Amino acid sequence: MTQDNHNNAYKFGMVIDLDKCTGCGSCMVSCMSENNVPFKEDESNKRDSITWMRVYKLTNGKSFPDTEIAYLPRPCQHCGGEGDHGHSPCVSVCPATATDYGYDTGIVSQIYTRCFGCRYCMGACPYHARYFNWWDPKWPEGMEKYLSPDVSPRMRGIVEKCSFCYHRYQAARDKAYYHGDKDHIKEEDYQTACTTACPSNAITFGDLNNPAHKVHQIVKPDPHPDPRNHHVVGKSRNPKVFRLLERLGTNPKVYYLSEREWVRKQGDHYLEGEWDKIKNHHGTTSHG
Amino acid sequence: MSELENKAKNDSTISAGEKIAQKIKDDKGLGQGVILFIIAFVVCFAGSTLLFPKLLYSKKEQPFNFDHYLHVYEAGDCEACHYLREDGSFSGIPKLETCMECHVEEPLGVTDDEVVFVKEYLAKDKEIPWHVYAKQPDCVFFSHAGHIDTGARMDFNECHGPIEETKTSRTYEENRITGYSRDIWGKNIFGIKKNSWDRMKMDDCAKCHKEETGHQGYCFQCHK
Amino acid sequence: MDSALIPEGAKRCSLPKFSIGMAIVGAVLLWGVWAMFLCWFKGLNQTNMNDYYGFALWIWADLAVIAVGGGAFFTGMLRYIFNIKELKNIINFAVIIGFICYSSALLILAIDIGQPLRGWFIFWHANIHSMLTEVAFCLSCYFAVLTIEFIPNILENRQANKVPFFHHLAHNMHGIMVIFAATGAFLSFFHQGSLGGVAGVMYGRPFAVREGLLIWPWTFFLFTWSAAAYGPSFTLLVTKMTEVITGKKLVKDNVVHLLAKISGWMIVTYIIAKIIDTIYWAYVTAPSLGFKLSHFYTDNSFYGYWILITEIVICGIVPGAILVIKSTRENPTLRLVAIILGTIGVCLNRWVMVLQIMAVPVMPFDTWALYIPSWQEVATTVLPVAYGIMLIALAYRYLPVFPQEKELNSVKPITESE
Amino acid sequence: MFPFSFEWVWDIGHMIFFGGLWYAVGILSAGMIYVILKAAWDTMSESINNSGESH
Repeated sequence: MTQDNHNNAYKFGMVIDLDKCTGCGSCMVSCMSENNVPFKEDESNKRDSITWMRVYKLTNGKSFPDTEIAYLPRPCQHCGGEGDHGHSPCVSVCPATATDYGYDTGIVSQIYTRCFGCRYCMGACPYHARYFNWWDPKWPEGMEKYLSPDVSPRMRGIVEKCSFCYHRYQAARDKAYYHGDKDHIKEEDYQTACTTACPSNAITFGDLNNPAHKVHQIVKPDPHPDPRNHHVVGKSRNPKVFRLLERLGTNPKVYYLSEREWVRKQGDHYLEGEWDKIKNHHGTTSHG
Repeated sequence: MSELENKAKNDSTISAGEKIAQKIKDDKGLGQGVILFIIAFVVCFAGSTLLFPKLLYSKKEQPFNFDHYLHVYEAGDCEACHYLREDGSFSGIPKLETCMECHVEEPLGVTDDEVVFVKEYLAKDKEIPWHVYAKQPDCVFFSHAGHIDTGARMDFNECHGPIEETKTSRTYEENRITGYSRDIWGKNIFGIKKNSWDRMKMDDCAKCHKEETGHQGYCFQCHK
Repeated sequence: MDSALIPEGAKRCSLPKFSIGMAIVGAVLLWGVWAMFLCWFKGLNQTNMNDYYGFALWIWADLAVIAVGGGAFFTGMLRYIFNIKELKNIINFAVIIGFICYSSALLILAIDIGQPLRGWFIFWHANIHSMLTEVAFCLSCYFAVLTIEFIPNILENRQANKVPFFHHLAHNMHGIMVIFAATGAFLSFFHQGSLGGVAGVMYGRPFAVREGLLIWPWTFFLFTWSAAAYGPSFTLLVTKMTEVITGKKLVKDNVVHLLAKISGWMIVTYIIAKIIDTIYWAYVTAPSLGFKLSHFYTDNSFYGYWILITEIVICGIVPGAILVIKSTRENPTLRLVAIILGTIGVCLNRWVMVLQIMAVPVMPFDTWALYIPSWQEVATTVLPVAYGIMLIALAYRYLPVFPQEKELNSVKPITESE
Repeated sequence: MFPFSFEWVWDIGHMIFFGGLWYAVGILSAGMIYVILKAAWDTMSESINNSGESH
């Protein structure tokens, strides 16, 4: 990767349409099988089982007949950190450099052979996107043969998380090299497992920096810092699009889309009366 | 009363420092001590440089000998067997199918190795379990497409050495603790490198990346 | 039987009695060691930690022992750098307590990590931007300082001191102790602070995050300050406990009063800073992220406002006031109450800054996370306590820890002691 | 940790952090070496003096 590549780097991101999501869990299953996620003998305790992609259930809190439900799939948010400089909450705290921010892709890595399991990154991540291997990885007999050779299985005592199916990016880059255009990975050549598995097409994945990509067209990210909070960069100019806990300044690359106001309001915390002032505020310019 | 004490008594005007120097000089045991130290040092040094690698690495022979020199001559070039597929992935070591493109059910030569090949693998339609010298640990992603003609235009000798000139397959050595090929850590126990292909650790990759691209790379560039 | 080892002129209990006491504590120690090996060989699934609650009871113990172990560096600094002569009568004991605390802390860290054999990565592959890296480096170095400070005291053992080399070594080490103490103070300042920074830099966690100065959040300074304030209180508490158990007076009142006074003023200044920090966080930092204070303290069964009040008022303002006012400070009962409250206060602060952070939900649709430690966690947390008791007992029995002991106990024979 | 390790960069952060660290380690080890050598010296000169005076 050359230095000049830094300038026209990719910034891979995702937008999930929560109005299309049915909560079927296909994204979770496809993610687990794509990324060699091991099984636990007893999966009933969800607080120590590994789910890189996890679907949360949201309700509007009203009683019947006004009850409404929404499902929110949560992969690793691949935070750009305060000011989008790459100091993600987890990357900046890792004592052994087992996780870093790829300035060429915007993807937060996790190197299993380097991690020694201090779990500081898990404490720092507000999205609970990081998972610890409490047990030795185990698969039902014979199933090891079906593991993907492109994804390294993890050992006990280390942290793992969603990588935006980075091995698929590596494969796409190889293909681009073969066809002599290494700097332009096609949108269809790099799609995550959850994106391709979603039966209702709720997930869109691509390069947020590339106006030709669908994800850019939906999100319309504002490249300038939010004038009200300089830690926030890349706010969506689409009024229906929000990010989780945007005000913390973590600058996630996973966006959510919903027509429903109560769903959008659940993306962050608001003091009394704040939501009404904030809800109509989006990126600095309306044309994008 | 010892000899030392006598000396000290007789010559009480000299300083403490001179006395100690004298004490050391007079100590006949010192010579033996030095010799013992040197012997111990040599034993430990030889043990660590000669014995330790033997203990650390297990030796494995290839299923049968493979003559790269002959095959390059017969097949024309390396790409006949090791090539990039259209999706950019690397074919690696050829499967039996590729061998059979030439070895059509009958031997082409008369060597013992070819007999093994035909009887044990070709006749039984069984893949040959080669030990891969250059195999990287499981956590490593290596892109051939990014390094050869399609990418950085490196010569494969730079990493694999002059393998096309070899007529025999050398013994494969495996690290008993990690299970990695010895080619990764390098032959020299002190890590001294004479050729670019002597060693293939992360630092070696990073050094070249730094020189060629100005950046040693983010983790995911080479890890999976 | 072992009278040749016991400091000259000191009365100690009989060896069988001592051995029985040690055996009882040793049994507890072995229980902890067993749990420790379970964690090492079977992994952290032996604990009740989970992905929501990734820090265990023992991490709180780790932070707490480091905080109360702060007495060693602060007393050392006052004794050797500011040259407060009276403190030489308690410095040995402060160093031993510090040594116990820091060796325990390192042991706990070795149990806590998921891949203990890779523990050296934190040094070798250090990410200098992580507060934890700074903690690891300074903690290890400061432990070396404490060992260096402890060695002369060991060498002053009656038999060891007969060896001329040891005698000279102890003497020479005393001679340049000011250099070691200064280095120790420097290292302590940073690692106590970095432990505070560990929480303060987690900007994804509004309960923990603090604004600050340059790269250091305010918690950095608050942790250093609180360790220096409450550490001497803990030193006094352990001294008092030792005095009760041995049935002897070991340190003169003027020394105790001096250290209590210093601790008191440090607590008062600290608690003022802590109150300002809490108010700023509650009314500026958290609301700017959309959080009300009540978000952190209601809607759960354990973490209520009581914890904030206990930490700041009952275990902060109260002990501070008692130790600052001369009449209450010199009242033994009130002083004891103050140093007990102070020790609880700093331990509670560490609990809040490491475990409550894990419990508070951040995503609006998320839930509180509470956990109950498994017996393995309890055992490994008790382990350092048992180890500490044994080491103090051994040190007290065989080393001249308290220079004033002989003088204070020469008149009348004292009751048997451990 | 060392200038030859993968993570090392010659920037101000590394220089301050490891500068402080190696400075502290240097003082501690130099202090200990000095003290041990001085104790050895004292022991030797004392034993020589004592043996001289004992007769």
